[in-house]
Amino acid sequence: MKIRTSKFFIREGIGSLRKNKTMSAASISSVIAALLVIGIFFIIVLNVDYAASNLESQIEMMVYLQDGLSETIIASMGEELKSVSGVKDVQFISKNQALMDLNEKWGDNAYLLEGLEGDNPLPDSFKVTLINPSEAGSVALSVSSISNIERVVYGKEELNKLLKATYILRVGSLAIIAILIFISVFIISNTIKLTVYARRREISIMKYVGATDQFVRGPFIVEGVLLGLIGSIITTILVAIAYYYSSNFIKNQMIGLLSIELMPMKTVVSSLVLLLTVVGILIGIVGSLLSLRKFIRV
Amino acid sequence: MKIRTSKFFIREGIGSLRKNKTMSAASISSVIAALLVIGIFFIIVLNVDYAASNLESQIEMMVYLQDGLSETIIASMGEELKSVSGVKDVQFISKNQALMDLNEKWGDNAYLLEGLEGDNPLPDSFKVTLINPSEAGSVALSVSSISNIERVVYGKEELNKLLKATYILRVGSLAIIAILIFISVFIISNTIKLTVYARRREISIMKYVGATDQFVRGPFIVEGVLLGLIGSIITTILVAIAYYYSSNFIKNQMIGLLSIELMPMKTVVSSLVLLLTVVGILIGIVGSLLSLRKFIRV
Amino acid sequence: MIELRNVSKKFANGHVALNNISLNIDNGEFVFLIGSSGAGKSTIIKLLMKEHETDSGKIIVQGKDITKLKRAQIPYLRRSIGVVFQDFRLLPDKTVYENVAFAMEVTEASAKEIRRQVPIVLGMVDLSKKSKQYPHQLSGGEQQRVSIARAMVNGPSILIADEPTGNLDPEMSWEIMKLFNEINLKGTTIIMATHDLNIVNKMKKRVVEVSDGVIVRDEKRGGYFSENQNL
Amino acid sequence: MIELRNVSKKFANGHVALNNISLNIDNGEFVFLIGSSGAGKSTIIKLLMKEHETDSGKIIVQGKDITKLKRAQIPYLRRSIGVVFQDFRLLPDKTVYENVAFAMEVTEASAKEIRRQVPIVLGMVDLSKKSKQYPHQLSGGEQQRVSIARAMVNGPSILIADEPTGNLDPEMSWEIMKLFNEINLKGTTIIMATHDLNIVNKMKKRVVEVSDGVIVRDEKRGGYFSENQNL
Ligand SMILES: Nc1ncnc2c1ncn2[C@@H]1O[C@H](COP(=O)(O)OP(=O)(O)OP(=O)(O)O)[C@@H](O)[C@H]1O
Ligand SMILES: Nc1ncnc2c1ncn2[C@@H]1O[C@H](COP(=O)(O)OP(=O)(O)OP(=O)(O)O)[C@@H](O)[C@H]1O
Ligand SMILES: [Mg+2]
Ligand SMILES: [Mg+2]
Repeated sequence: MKIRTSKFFIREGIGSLRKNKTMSAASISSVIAALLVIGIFFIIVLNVDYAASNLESQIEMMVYLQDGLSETIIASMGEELKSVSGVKDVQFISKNQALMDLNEKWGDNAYLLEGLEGDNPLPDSFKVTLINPSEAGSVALSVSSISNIERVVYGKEELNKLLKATYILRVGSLAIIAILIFISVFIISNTIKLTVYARRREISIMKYVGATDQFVRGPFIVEGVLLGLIGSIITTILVAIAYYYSSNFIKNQMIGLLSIELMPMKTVVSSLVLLLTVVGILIGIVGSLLSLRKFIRV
Repeated sequence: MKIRTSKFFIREGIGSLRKNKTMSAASISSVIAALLVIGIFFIIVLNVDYAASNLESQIEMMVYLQDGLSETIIASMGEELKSVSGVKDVQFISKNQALMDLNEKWGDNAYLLEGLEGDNPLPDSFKVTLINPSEAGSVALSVSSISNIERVVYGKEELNKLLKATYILRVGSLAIIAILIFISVFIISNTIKLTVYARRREISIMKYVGATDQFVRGPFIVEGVLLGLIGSIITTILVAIAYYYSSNFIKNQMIGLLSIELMPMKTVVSSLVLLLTVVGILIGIVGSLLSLRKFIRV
Repeated sequence: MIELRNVSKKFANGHVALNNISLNIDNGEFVFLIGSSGAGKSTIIKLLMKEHETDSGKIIVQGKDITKLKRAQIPYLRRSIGVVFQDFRLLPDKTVYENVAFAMEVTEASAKEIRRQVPIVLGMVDLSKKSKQYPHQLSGGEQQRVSIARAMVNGPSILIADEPTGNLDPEMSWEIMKLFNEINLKGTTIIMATHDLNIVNKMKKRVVEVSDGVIVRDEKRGGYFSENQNL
Repeated sequence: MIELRNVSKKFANGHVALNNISLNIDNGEFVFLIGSSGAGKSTIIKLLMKEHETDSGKIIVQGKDITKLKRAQIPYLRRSIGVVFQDFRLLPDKTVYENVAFAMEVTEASAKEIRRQVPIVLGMVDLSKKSKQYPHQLSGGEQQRVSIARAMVNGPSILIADEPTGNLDPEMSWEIMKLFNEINLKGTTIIMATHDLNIVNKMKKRVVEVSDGVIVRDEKRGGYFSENQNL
């Protein structure tokens, strides 16, 4: 193919977008609409996953110590704990601290603790956070082999529940985004099919005056790329704006509410640009080529 | 308009769907895809709302009684509580029961309660569930005027958090479904626009041989109705099947996990049928008419 | 009666297709519209059926100034005029029969009437055998005859034919001319744009010659060329 | 050389358009294809350019049996034949200039060549002034001439014209025929389906008459009618 021909394809592709205004507007806006659905869902999934990871990382393991250990022993135990593989962080909580925490936590029922101050029955402890909560079992096993430890407690059931819940959330949201991507791809390629259909006569004329299949396809590929590119750029901008405002709204509403954080704007937008551009352009091209097949055979 | 003409419209509308197979297939499947998005989201929103209501209804108010009241007084107090407006249900919890509950709840820390059995410091109480959790404040006020009551406790902060969380969930999911309905409507009407565009020449020919606008529109309206109808029926079936399987999956995964229930199949499907049919047919008709306007003016 | 009074038409691209033309056609007349390619014949026809707006001047059809016609009235004007289009304008998704029937359907004619009338006109243009075919399955001349059948099916009081024999062989052209002559004798006004010099010369009807958007000749019983300037 | 050997064509609807026809056309010949409407003239042309598949028989164009041509080779066959289509087949979104240029673009001709050649052929068909117009802004005859210009622009060794003067006035028709004669004298084989009896009678070229799918007459220097059977 000569350079001149590529230039012709580009000129034709752009020209066709410009000349068929009704059709271009309809198809680009359908592409935008479909990508928007992917975009919105992608953001929701990203945040759900982010929140799930956040929640999971809040799972902690309590390591209760035997009574009356010296500070040096406790310090060296802390070091030892930190070196256990799978442990992210270790924090010491003295028995006094523990009672104060309990006091605060129980609130209305705290009067039950009255009188315990003198003879605090609570043990010293380490609060251990884990790199990967699902490894809690094996970490607990390693930890309990350390000497001077009374008990290791990590809310096995609670953890399992949480892991299961985040699993359902992740699977569910991935399933939904997969369906939505499928639907969007479908809609975009259908839209392209209709625009090609509307030009079936022109395609046959081109063939009748001696154009090769490749020559007919060229401008459609260019048009597909442009369609996808324009669609994905506009969609990314729309989603970024929407995310900016809605994340602000949610943040304001949620002050001190849940320990859920939203993903930062930059991360979201940069992954979106990539996803949408690839999806948009790919469907633009593939959709054009597939739809052409039927009408190009004359 | 004569009956004969309506018959002609119906015949033409159906004929046009059948003759333009490529176009009909593309547009119906785009309608299905777009309605599918609405359908999936509608179900998610229904269930989120359902879960939120469930959670809210689990909010309860504890009414602690003074010590040493006779059973008859307690019984009459129960009656009195039930009659307070805004109260849904009242359940008596004796001080022994309360201790047992606490024992169970604290699990690992229950050894702290050892020795309390003899001199149980917990009071008798009523557990009050509310019709509308947001009325908790006023209910608490009314309740505290009843004699022999020590304290009314209802986790003001917890309640506020929950209400706020369900509010965000509801607003968020409504916003998303509104956006998705908008997007779907947009995609469907764009699809219709493209099918009308592909037939612009035919439309002008009809006008040139003396057809009134109404006469050209007739078959398109019929076609729009059919498009919407077929699309919504297929979508409803698809969504119902998907809901059946995925709700089973979620239920299995969630056994004993969360107190969230899914909405029953029947409720979901019946509201879906209505929503999708209305949306589908309406867009089918309105979309056709709007798209025609440009080409009918010859 | 059809009257064009100082009619001009300038297209959006600036081309002046008709420049201040005036023309009177009585009821029941048979008029050939001739002139070189691009002279403005089709433009006159398109103004008569309101396919284009007139820029200035008046066009009176059956007593009404159609340049002032409301949009909703246009279909009724078009029904009273049968038009054979130069580019046929058949509906691609309809069979020959349905294409002709469609012109009756728009008038809300009864099913019975349609079933009676359509086969008659299809027979007139010798297309009875092709009634179930779609336009893309027809030859050029067959498509042209469908367009002729459709123009005649409602028995319009005015028949306008734009180059109706361009794709027909001489015999078939004569058949069509006989047909036109017959309905003309029954009172239908006929305006026919044509390049067929044999037809014009033999029919000896009124000839209106358009050149570059103006009427340069109007003869009661004229030939294709004005003063015997043969090829 | 073009050779049809026992060629038949039956359409999907069962209509037999060509029934075992054979025909030899030498390089540089000028052949009129005549016959009544629906006889099968366009079908012959469409088989030559592989718009339809041949049912049986062989069609040899420039030494190759095109009935066996691979799909990928068809465009090259079509480029070697310039075709004036009965229904014009102009690209609606391209101007007159672009429509003609397109036939050169597909051959990957250089920009310079295109800029040189297109205005020349547009001049030949008297459309220089209309080069920037879109097809819908042209009269019927102007569209037809664009189709003629496009068929000639690549200087094909075979020119096939299907009713190329159906929308042209007699003078313009003669201009076109002079053009065809010129390129024929330069060696181009010309096959022209036509209904124009004046042209056929005056040109005195080879006449092949088709009737109901069979060749009923093939005269070296014939007229439109075989034995003086005038209208
Ligand atoms: N929509 C349009 N926009 C611009 N110019 C136009 C338009 N339609 C027609 N014209 C121009 O107006 C002139 C007259 O066109 P018209 O179709 O009336 O010619 P005609 O006499 O019918 O020719 P023919 O015999 O070739 O059909 C032509 O030069 C044509 O190019
Ligand atoms: N695609 C098709 N399917 C079925 N029948 C067809 C098809 N194309 C053409 N025919 C029929 O084949 C016959 C020959 O058609 P063709 O177009 O070759 O005629 P023609 O000689 O060119 O006529 P004209 O002078 O009217 O153009 C006609 O009767 C036509 O109806
Ligand atoms: Mg004209
Ligand atoms: Mg033909």
